Amino acid sequence: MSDIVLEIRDIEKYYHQFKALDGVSLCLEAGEIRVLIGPNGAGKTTLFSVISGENLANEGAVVYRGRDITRQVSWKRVQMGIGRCFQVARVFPDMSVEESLYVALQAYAGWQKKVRVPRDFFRPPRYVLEKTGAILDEIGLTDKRNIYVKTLSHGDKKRLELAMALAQEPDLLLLDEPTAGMSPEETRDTVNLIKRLHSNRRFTVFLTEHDMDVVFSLADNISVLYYGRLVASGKPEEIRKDPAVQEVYLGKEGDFDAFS
Amino acid sequence: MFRQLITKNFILLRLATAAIIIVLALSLPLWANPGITFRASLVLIYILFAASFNQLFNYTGLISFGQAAYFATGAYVAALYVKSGASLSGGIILAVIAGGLVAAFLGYISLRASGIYFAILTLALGQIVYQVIFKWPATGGENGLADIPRGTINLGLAQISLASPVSYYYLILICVSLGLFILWAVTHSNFGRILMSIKQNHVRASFLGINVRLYQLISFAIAGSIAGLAGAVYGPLTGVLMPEMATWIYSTTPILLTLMGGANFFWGPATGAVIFGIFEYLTRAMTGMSSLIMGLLLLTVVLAFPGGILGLVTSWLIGKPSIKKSSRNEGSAAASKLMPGGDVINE
Amino acid sequence: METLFLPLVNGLTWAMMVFLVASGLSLVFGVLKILNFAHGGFFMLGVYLTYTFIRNHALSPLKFFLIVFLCGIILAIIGAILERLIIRRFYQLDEAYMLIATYALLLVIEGSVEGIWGLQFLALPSPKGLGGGTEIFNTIIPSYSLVIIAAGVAVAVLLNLLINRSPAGKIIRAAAGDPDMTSALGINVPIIYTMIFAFGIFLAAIGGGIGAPNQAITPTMASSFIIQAFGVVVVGGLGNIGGAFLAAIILGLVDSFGTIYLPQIPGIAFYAAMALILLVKPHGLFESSISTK
Amino acid sequence: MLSVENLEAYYGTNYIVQQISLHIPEGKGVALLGRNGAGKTTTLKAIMGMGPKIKGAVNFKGRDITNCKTYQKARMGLGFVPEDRRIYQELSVTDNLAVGRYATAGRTEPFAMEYVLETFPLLMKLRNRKGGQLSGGEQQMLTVARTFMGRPELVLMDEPAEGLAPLIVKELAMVIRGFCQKWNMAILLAEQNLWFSRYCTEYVYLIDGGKIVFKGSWDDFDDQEDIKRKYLSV
Amino acid sequence: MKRGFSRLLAALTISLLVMVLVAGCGGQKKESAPSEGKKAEGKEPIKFGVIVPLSGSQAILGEEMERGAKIAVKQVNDAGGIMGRPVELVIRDTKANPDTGVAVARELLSQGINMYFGVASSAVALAVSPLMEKEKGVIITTAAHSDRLTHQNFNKHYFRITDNPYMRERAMAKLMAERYPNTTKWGCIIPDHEYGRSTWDNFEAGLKKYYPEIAKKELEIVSVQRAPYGATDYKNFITAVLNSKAKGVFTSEYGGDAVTMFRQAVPYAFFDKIDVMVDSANEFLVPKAMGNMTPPHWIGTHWYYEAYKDSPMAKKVYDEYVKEYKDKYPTGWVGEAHSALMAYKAAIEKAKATDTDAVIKALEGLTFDSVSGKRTIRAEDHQTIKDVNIIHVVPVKEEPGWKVDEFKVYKGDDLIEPPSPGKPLKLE
Repeated sequence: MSDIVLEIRDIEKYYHQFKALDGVSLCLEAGEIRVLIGPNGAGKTTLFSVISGENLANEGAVVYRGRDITRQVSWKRVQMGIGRCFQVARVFPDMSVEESLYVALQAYAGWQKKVRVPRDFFRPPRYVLEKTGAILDEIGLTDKRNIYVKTLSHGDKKRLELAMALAQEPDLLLLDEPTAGMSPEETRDTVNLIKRLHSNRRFTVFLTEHDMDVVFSLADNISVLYYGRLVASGKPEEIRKDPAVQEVYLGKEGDFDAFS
Repeated sequence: MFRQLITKNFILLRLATAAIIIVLALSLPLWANPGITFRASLVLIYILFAASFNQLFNYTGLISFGQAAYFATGAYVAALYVKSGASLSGGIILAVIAGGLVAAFLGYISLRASGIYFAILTLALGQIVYQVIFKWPATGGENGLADIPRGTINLGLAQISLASPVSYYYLILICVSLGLFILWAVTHSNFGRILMSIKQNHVRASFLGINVRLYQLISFAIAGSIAGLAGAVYGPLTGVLMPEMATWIYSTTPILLTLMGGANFFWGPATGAVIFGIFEYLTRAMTGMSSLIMGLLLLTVVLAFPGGILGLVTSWLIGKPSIKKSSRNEGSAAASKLMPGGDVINE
Repeated sequence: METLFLPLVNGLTWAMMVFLVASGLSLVFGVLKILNFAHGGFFMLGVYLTYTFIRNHALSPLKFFLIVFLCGIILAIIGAILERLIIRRFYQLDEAYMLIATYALLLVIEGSVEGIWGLQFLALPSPKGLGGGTEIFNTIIPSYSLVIIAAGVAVAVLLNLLINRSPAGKIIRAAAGDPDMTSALGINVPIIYTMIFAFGIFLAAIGGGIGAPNQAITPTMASSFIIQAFGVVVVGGLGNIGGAFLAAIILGLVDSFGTIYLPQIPGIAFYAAMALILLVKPHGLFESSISTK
Repeated sequence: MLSVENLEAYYGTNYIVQQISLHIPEGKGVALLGRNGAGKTTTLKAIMGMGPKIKGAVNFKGRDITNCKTYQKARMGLGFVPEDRRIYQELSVTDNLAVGRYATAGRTEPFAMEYVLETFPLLMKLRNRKGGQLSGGEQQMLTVARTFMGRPELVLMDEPAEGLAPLIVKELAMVIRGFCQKWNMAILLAEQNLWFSRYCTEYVYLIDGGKIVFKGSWDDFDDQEDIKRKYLSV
Repeated sequence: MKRGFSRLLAALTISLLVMVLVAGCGGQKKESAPSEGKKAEGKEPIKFGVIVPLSGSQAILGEEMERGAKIAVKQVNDAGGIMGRPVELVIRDTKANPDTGVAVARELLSQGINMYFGVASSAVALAVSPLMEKEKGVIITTAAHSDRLTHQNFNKHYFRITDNPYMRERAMAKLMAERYPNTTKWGCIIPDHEYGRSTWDNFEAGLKKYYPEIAKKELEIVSVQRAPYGATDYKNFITAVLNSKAKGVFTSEYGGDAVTMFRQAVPYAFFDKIDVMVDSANEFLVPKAMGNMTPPHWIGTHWYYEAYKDSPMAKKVYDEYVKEYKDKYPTGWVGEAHSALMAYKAAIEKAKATDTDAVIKALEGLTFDSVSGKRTIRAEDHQTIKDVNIIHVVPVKEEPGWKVDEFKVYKGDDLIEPPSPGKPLKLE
């Protein structure tokens, strides 16, 4: 079972009396792209928060590479290799693109002990400078490196957030609706970017998505969450045909003439 | 035309301003009378005190309402040390350490909360420091400490007496410059950049693997030790210390100096302290009206130029609005997002 | 019996005194999300204004409370004007600006009180029949302490009814939780803000008026009350009036029993209890009950 | 009923809506299509006066309401259903609905609570539940019902179908259409879901990059395959 | 509209600044009291620095001192000044804050002013006194009561014109033993402060001396209540004193705290249940605040004008005060500030010089006329030997609701402690 990256068992999460997650269990295998689908408010973001440590589960366990991290604080989980991007990009509005990456890489360099204090006090260490260029190239933001983040377009902000997450060399990347709010071209680019990063870096990707085109073009496996419960998990074709999923989420084919 | 000229030579202008200020600061005791020198010494101390607050406020995104407690801690530690017959330089070092330690301890507690709760927690803990100073016989209790000597500074070859206001002014100038340099270095370093990132979005920062609480705590401790440094040179200047200097009322001083000068600028607190010092000097004869005048001044400044004096000057010089709407992260500025007409783009 | 009962009543009196100030503070925070330093100033203005009308006459309780109410109304109008002219401008800026602006307002109020009423200390007679003591359990309790306790409880109950039971309460909670959406539903939110601010001032002012016969009237009384009220509001949970009520009682009793059983360290019990509670529950005992966000 | 002329809306220096004109006839439905970021939400907010600074003219029932406050517009009969379902989490379902009543102030009588609850049977059973305890779909129903309580003459709806399970989308569409036809309400519906839009409205505006790139009836729209492909990736 | 308001504010700020600047510069001339003395004109004036608290909780003391000083200057100038030179005051606000106190003193010192009086708080006095020593100035304080000023922290540049707690409390204890020989159970409510404790220790020492001596009775201390400084609730302390069955109660709570304490004692019928209440130092502050609620009690005061009806100087000061400030009850601080200037006048005329050393020398051992008769400044520790005045107020029907029905004057010589500058005060 060494190829299980993440295992979550019987997670329950309450907000006051409201049960956001109700006994969710699932396993992620190393290197797969798993897509989590479900209606808004189904608990997708809550599940991500529980995995990444932003919120703690009320019941159940989160096991990452054999280590129980249910109660671990989020920054330690990041250091263990769990990266996360948000539905609405969380970035540093008053910094430039380049500076944002400096921060991200500096943090990584810090816990990887790649900083030498007196020399690297004011200027970013050489590692950071080199890596910044590499990541900007990889993600395609090189021409915007000196632009203030708050003036970036929505799509670019999400890409920058992804770049910052990449700086941490994640082993498992959680992406919350990576294409939300993007134009078709941007969506296409993002899908390609995720595919490219995945094949280069061989990490595990766990993402939520509404756009079914994106879902079916990316997913190795799909899980369906419906109001706190995991209804189904499996290969895309299985999910498409699953009667339970059709009933609660996808609908039967031909139910609607247009679905966008 | 004029603006263009200034924009073009902005760096030159800054250098010139810096040169003038340095010359003024260095030469002040030579032309000013001892009264003004004393007030200038106080202003210098307040510059450092306020800058220590802004290290938290603008560069870390924390509002501390207990800064006076660390200032007082430093002041008392240095004063007690000097009163025991030891040299002031040792007292200053001890004060820096003590200010930092107390701040680290209280910061550790306060950082459990965030936003306005953090501010109020620092206030409450600061009041406890005040109560301790007030009740503890070793600190002179409610009577405070009097007759705090200045002593001498040993420079190896020569002993320099600090008794005269002029030599003590230079000692303060050195300490304050040193303190400001430390703050400047911290805020402009890689470490400072991480603090800035925490201020702008602490959730993202922690999802970059940054131990947000630890960084905030270190920043809090640094601000505390710098406040302690400012306090250390304060006691021997006035010769007395009162426990009241640890109360929340005194903690408002650095806040108002900072906001008056311009919180978004490193030199904002300094500007605020200088302007305020001049203002206080000019109104010294208007006895009995200080709170009314202070309140009106403060109110007009925050209402008419919320970017502070430096914000006003920059927008006038380079024609750019300088008032940044707070880019503080969601945690503490939840309120501003909820208000009608907030510039929050939801698209 | 007596050794427990007396500090209990005294603690409760103190608690309700502070709660009268804290209730408005908490309400204003719950709706407008601002922590108002000037609140203590309006408390003091309430005291002085009431004094101006009553001076040294012992009035009948009815007249007395009518005057207190009237002073509350007058100051509420002033509060509404201030909200329109000044406070409104800070809603979108950082909290620190609001804190400093209201602190500046407090200084202005203190200065004005010195200018208008002078530095002289003053004292207000209790209403007729309430100036003496009442015997309960063989213990003499100042009658006016009971009035203050009753006033505190009444304000707590009425505010609770207003916020949680009345139609107006629904609108207030709606406006507090989501002002944008609420105005899109046809509700004039800025007016609600003004009214809530004014109502907060009204509470502060009648708190001052009711408390006046219990206290010396001095131009510096504002800051001593505001800090205690801040403590109570924060311990109770910002924006939670019930929480403030409970916190006032807890801190009041701690303070009262502290002075009796820990006379060596008077005054520290309040802050220590406050810090202790916040240490365990950094965001106060309860969540905001007003804001529905 | 509503006419918008040369509307520009911007946040700071960020022009999001550029010179658009819209006309909504009385009692009819108009869909405002466009992908994310095209300017749909900003257009609705600009009409409602909720946030962006605006230039241009907005007329409602023959009156210039460009500079009216949001609540005044609501009281004139403009209803708004936000995209992020901003229900009051701590208020019960009926209390949420009760707040919606005030939009009728001085204009007409609000609907009876019971009537609206009957129209939204899903809410009937949940009437005493707190808003925060509802599921996403139920919350969306409540948002729509709350706006209907104020008896608007024109409802601006911002992506009501987004993120809902397809089954709920269907139910919502039927309720909205039925209600609007019965009470002669006009709709301006910003959507990405073509099925939903088509079901509830008669006319289409297509917006992209803050500009109107197409307007016409649904039949006209269906003829324009290239436009659909270009702007909606259908 | 928003823009307009901001502009209006900017304009307001600028005009405020201009106003302040003008007042600040113009104030230099205005601030000194008008020198009306015709005969003294033309000569260079003698300037005195008056540093008093004019804002904050002690402002009320500072205001009275300022009034006393102004009256004194007017009288001196009308009478031809000091050695033919007119007198001028430069008044500064200490804000009851040591660093502001030092700042204003430094400022005036650097303008060449070497003679000062005023100061209410001991903290400010403790800060300013060493400064005077260092910068060759001299200061006479008109209220600071800490023993340390004339004992362990003594220096030659500091003088105290007022009676000290040792004398005052002893006099009051003596009065109690004489008047209330049967009141043998005593208690107190004092602020938990060095000042509070020292007043009580002195009073207690006095009681223990005079009750066996005069009343021939054994004394019992039944309750000592120490309240935190600035408390808003005294009911627990009040009931504790009542429960202890104390018949005589002493308090040195001061200012607003005292008024709160008295006010909160009323509902308990506190003053009916005890024989006597003694307030150590609040002058008329409590009666003026309480009006017709004033309980009968004894008050220690620096100067009670009625006691010196026969002294033309006292009468003149009183009349001037009533005329100028429309108030019939000047507090002792008026008299102390006046006396401070009288001491300077006498010293300068004796020394025929105004330089610091000469003035200090002349002040030491100086006997001079004041509003409360002859005072002598002790050479050893610069403490003034003067009368202690104690007054008794009772409530009355007519305005202002209270009156002084009785007063008592004790000579200072019999009461004062032996001088021990440089050493802490010891109570026997």
